[in-house]
Amino acid sequence: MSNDRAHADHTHEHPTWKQYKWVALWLFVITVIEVWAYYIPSFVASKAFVPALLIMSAVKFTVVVMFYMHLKYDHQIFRRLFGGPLLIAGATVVAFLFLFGKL
Amino acid sequence: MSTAATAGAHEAHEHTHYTTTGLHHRKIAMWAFIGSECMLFGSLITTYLVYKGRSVAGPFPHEAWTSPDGKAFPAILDIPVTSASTFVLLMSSLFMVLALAAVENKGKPGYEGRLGSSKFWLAATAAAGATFLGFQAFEFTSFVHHGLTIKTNLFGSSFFTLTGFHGAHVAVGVLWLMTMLFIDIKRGLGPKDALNVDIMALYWHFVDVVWIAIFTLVYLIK
Amino acid sequence: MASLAASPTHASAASTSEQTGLWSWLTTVDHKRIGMLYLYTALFYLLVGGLEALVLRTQLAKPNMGLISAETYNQVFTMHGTTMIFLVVMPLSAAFFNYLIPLQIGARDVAFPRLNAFSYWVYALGGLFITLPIFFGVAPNGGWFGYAPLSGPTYGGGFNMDFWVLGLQILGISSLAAAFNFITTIINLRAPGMTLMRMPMFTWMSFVVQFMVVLAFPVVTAALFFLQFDRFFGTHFYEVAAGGDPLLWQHLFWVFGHPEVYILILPAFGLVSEVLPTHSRKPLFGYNVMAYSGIMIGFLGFGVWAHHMFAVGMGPVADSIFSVATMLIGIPTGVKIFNWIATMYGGSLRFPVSMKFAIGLVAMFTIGGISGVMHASPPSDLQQTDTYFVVAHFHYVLYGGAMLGIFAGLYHYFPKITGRFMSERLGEWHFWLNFIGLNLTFFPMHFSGMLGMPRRIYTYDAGQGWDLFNLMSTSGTYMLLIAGLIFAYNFFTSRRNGALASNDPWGAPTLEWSIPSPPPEYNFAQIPEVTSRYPMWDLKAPDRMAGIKHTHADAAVIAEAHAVPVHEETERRTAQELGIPMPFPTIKPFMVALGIVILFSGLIVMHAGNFPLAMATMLGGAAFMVGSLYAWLTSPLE
Amino acid sequence: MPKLHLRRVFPVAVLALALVALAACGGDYPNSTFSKNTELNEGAVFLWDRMMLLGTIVFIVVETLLVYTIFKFRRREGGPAPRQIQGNAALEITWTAIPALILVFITVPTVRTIFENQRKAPAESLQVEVIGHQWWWEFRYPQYGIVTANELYLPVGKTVNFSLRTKDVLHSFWIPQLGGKRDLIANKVNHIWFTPKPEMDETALNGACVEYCGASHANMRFRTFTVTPADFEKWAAHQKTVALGSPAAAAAMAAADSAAKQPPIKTASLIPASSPAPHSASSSSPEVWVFPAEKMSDFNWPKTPLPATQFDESLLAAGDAAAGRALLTNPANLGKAPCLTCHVIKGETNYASDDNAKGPNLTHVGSRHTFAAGLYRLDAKTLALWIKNAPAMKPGSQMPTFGAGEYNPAIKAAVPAAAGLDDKQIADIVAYLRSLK
Ligand code: HEA
Ligand code: HEA
Ligand code: HEC
Ligand code: CUA
Ligand SMILES: [Cu+2]
Repeated sequence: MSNDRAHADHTHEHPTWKQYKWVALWLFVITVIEVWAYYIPSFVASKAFVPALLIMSAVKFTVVVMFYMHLKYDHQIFRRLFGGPLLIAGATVVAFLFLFGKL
Repeated sequence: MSTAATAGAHEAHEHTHYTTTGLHHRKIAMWAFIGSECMLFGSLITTYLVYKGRSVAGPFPHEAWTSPDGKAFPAILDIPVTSASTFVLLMSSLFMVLALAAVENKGKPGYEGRLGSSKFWLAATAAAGATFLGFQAFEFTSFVHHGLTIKTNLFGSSFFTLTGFHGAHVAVGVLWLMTMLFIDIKRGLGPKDALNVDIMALYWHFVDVVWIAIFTLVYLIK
Repeated sequence: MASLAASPTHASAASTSEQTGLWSWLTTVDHKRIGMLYLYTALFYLLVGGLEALVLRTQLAKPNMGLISAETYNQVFTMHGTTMIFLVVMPLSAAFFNYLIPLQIGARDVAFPRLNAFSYWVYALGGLFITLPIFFGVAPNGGWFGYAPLSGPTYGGGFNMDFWVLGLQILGISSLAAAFNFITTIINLRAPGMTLMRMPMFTWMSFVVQFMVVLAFPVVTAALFFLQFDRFFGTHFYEVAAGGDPLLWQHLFWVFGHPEVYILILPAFGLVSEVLPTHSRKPLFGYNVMAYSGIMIGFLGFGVWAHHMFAVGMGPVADSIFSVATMLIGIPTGVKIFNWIATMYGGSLRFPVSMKFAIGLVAMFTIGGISGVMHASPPSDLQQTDTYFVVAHFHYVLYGGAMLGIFAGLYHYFPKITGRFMSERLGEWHFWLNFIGLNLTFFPMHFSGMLGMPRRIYTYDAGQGWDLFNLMSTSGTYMLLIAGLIFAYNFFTSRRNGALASNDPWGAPTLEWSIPSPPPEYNFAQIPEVTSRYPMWDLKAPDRMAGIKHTHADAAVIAEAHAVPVHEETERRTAQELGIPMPFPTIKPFMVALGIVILFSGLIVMHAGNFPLAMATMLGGAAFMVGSLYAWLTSPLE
Repeated sequence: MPKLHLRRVFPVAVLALALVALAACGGDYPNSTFSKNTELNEGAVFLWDRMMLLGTIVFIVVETLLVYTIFKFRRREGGPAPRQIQGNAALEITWTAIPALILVFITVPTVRTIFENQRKAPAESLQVEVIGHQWWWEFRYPQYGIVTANELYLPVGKTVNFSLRTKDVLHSFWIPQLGGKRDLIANKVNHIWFTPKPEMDETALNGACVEYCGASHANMRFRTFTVTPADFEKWAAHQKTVALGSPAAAAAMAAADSAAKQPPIKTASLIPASSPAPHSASSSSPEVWVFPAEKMSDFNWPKTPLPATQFDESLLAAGDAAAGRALLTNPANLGKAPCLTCHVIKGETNYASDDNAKGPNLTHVGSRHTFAAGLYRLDAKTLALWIKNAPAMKPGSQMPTFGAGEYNPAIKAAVPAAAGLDDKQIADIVAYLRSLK
């Protein structure tokens, strides 16, 4: 992160209208699949249910952060300011679930 | 804590001052704030998950329950309704980016008319946020009618606290949006305001992202 | 950009900003004055916390003493811990953050000057909120980590813990607001040429600390909200009868609590890293590793919290993981210790009081660190936890570490802050009495602990083999009090009568020494251009810096600076004359802070059973806060 | 003022520390954690010794380097400027690697010991339930049907498996001489086990609560008696019967066979009493066996100062146990002496059961050496003062004030003279309680 003035934030490219709409469509479709999955008892009972849901929501999460919050296009400082805490928060949640016998 | 984030407004006219990165102070502060919020919601969600299935008495989120004195309580969570409100909140994020694009590109070709109007999209975002809050109010009251309050059991305590905190964040966001809309109506927002709208948008999307996690972890996973 | 040498210098010790009086302090947004406010307030609380310690120690001087009642003792030890951590060491660090960070990075102020004032006022008012109840006998009494369910409504009725829960929430707002501010400041207001790897080590450690605050405080905020809801709104988070799990509180608290201890120590590490090179006339040994080890300590600090809970029965797997993770922290910390020694090694050492305190930290912290590693081994810790051995450990790191480091910083920066030196002679006394006193107080606690004395007991029986050690500890405390009083005398008299100090009295390497002492309100007449980690040595001791690589651009700047003759300006110019825009003083941050505290006070009224008055207080406080905030946000900064 | 020199002060400081260390080795330390009285503590002491050794080495290395540097490189006027060294990768790697290596020597035995200590206790262990109360200890022996308080008997050479829980806030159970502590946590049952070594027979130890639990946390102590297995059986055989030896209890003794018929005390036992009690309850009164007082050391005897409460001591000698018993057991006196609403005395008509009693089980209170969680010596006068005004003797105590006209500091009110017990009545109660051997 030496002299970071070079990439000041007006130089970055923005996501476009078209991307915005595609993203919205993706979010919609994944949400529909999630809810749909909830109503398939055999799937809910299967081992794949929880990981599948977690993966789907992680994808939604990432998509919103990357495109709507334009982290993909923004200064790397922002990625660190967000990614670091997110990592620690995630690790802490997992640790708690382990400590309280939920994993 | 949102005061900390908003207090930055008008704090410095950065453009007249030297900055190391060329970035705006407030945007840096907002991302730091969002990082911090990850830990807050992480703690709230964790608490909900840790207490899941630990309530000594019903009602419960996903199973029906009959109290010792014979009263029957249905499973509390109403997935169809929440799916609808989740959808509304997701779409509000789309409106938000469109509002930001409209502000940034004010007057540029392709941004004429309603679909290029920041007022329209700001209003739409605020309305979607308000609708979400409406759903939540409906949800909360119906839970109370079904015998679940914040005092009923661990599920009630942790559920209402988690979703209530999220709702409070949405409410702050709606107020923020309405203030911005008010300014837009009064004097019109243009590219020079893009930063302010951008920061608000970051907040708004973050609140949406938190809901994505809550919806899956609290509502869908049994 | 001008070189350093051209910035106006000034020899008089007259106060920079001419405005004085209460109003100017209430409305100031100058980071230096806010730093002073933090400093004075925190020193006041140091006296309070110290007197509390004195009461504790006097009660424990002999077995079965009857100086104070059990209930009073419990309130005093809770307040001692809470005060020292939240009202003394954190704010003393904040005083340095405020005063030094902008000066060290070559900035005119912090990123958000008014937010900075807000942080201070929330701290000041929150401190009163949590401290005043002791005069009414209703001070918090649940220990500084407020374990549930003793802190909950069922077993901790009364107002005592209400003040604690709410007070910590208030103080958390202060710390968080300050952290966002300093993160932004350090990222965005570094002078040209100051890359992250050229930042002074104090700024580096502060940077790490701000991230730790940002990550740790939300967790305790959540934990405190749960407790607050239990106490005021009848939820069941920690209520045993409803199935609540007391361990949830413990885990959440320590996820905050452990990083918190590094929040307390890292600024002191930073200060020492400024003092040692200056008085050794050598650069900091292994700068990069010092920075990385700070980051490492901060990062690892988030993965070890459960070492405070080895006695709760987490199971062998969790015990092992947390044990090993904890010990790992010894490695980066050890690196720091050795690098400090290596900094001095081969140097040309001078021993003003600040240097003595800095060396004191290296020597004493090591003791506390080693006992920390002993705690980290669960089978052994089960014999230590909740005994005086722990008390010994954390006072060695807190008093022997954080406080000694802060004293080092105070002596070192006093000339910069006031334009005058503190008396070295009194300082010597302060140091030696402290050094002996702290060992006399805390070393015997290792023994009383390992010989079976539990902590948090207001009395103990005769014949348990602890009498001698307790007597030693108590007498040491009186020595510390005398040392403290000498310090206070020295501090106040030197401000007015101390020998005059030049801009750079110690021959230090960093930017803050390039400007007058005390600095003008705008700090730097011109934003300096930074040419290396040691910009001042580049100019003043070029031979010393010969072996250090400079880029061509940096070398050119230095050469240019040497070409310009250094001129001392006799007349101090005002910001206006120089055309530097300064932020307006404003009362609004104070008002917002006041609104927040009123808002929280409403809950106390609610507990008192007066619901209408409670609602009125809370709504009034909220309205006052929102109104002031709105006024703040709509008024221009400068 | 004298100029203090490091040169002069440092040796003094070292000397002082050495003196403290010496003092620690010389004295009499009844609660030392360094004993090897159980396998549990042997593990802890092994780790301690190793860490102490390595820690001392680290300490000496650091402080020696520091002191050497300070003296060697003091500034000499006109001396050469120091060499400007930015760092040294090899050195820095060394002092990263060596501590890491040292830590390996600590972590490996640590983890091994953790897993060793937390194995399941052997099935044939003696089971003891420890229940924490604000601010006293309840001990149950489910295999024997014994419920007692504040004095713990353990047979040597036999593994004891404690299961720990609490009735209210958190506490922590600790006998320093026997090993590390374990917290008592609401909504959780904790375990710890160890085996007192055979040479520990006839030893009396002090224990304490080490988790802050409110007003009288400091006063939540207890005594542990490690005795031979034979003595333990004697003690247990006696404890599980109703109290003996008192003339007043004679009536109760008559019901001794009915005691056999009586279902065993209903205790919500955590551990199924799988192995039958070694001695089944018999109506033939076993002899009274308690830990001999003369075997207790000075430090076992509480020295808590007595309160200012007045008591007419001449009444004590004349205390009438039968009258005392009547006061407690006759429902007509429930208003004045509601003792059995909070305490259980086996064999009497109790208003409380072991599971909801607020106070300690008093069945064999007369056979204890100390009471009120090890705070006082159990003698007639102290007991009388206690009944008269317990909160004055133990801050926050949940046992109310009973003495007529006495001021109860807990509720900041005096007991109305008519509603309280007078000294004579208290003396009678004391006589009865003391007869409950
Ligand atoms: C400034 C604050 C501070 C600091 C820096 C530390 C540093 C450390 N602490 Fe401490 N700690 C506290 C403040 C602090 N602590 C407080 C306040 C409590 C009690 C809270 C309460 O209960 O009220 C506590 C309690 C505490 C416990 C819980 C004890 C118990 O309650 O049972 C433990 C257990 O592992 C622990 C461990 C450590 C360790 C391993 C370090 C390490 O970071 C230390 C690392 C340093 C060194 C090791 C020395 C230098 C290194 C070398 C010279 C290299 C060579 C060394 C080796 C190879 C060993 N601490
Ligand atoms: C930074 C933190 C810090 C500091 C500096 C101290 C300092 C001291 N502490 Fe502290 N202590 C804690 C943090 C700290 N403590 C914590 C967290 C606990 C645990 C609480 C709990 O269990 O909940 C604790 C508990 C604790 C106990 C255990 C209580 C118990 O368990 O029952 C004891 C007992 O001896 C004690 C003693 C002391 C003493 C003698 C000092 C001395 O070093 C104090 C010396 C200072 C002075 C005597 C004041 C000197 C005056 C000045 C310097 C004046 C300057 C003023 C101006 C210029 C205006 N402390
Ligand atoms: C409201 C409940 C309550 C009532 C009524 C009560 N006690 Fe207690 N008693 C307690 C509690 C609780 C303790 C434990 C106090 C402590 O050690 O902190 C106790 C302790 C004792 C002890 C000490 C036991 C031991 O081994 O430590 C004796 C003896 C005693 N009570 C006798 C009496 C007598 C006699 C009466 C009736 C006059 C009585 N109690 C009525 C609650 C009660
Ligand atoms: Cu029980 Cu402390
Ligand atoms: Cu810790």
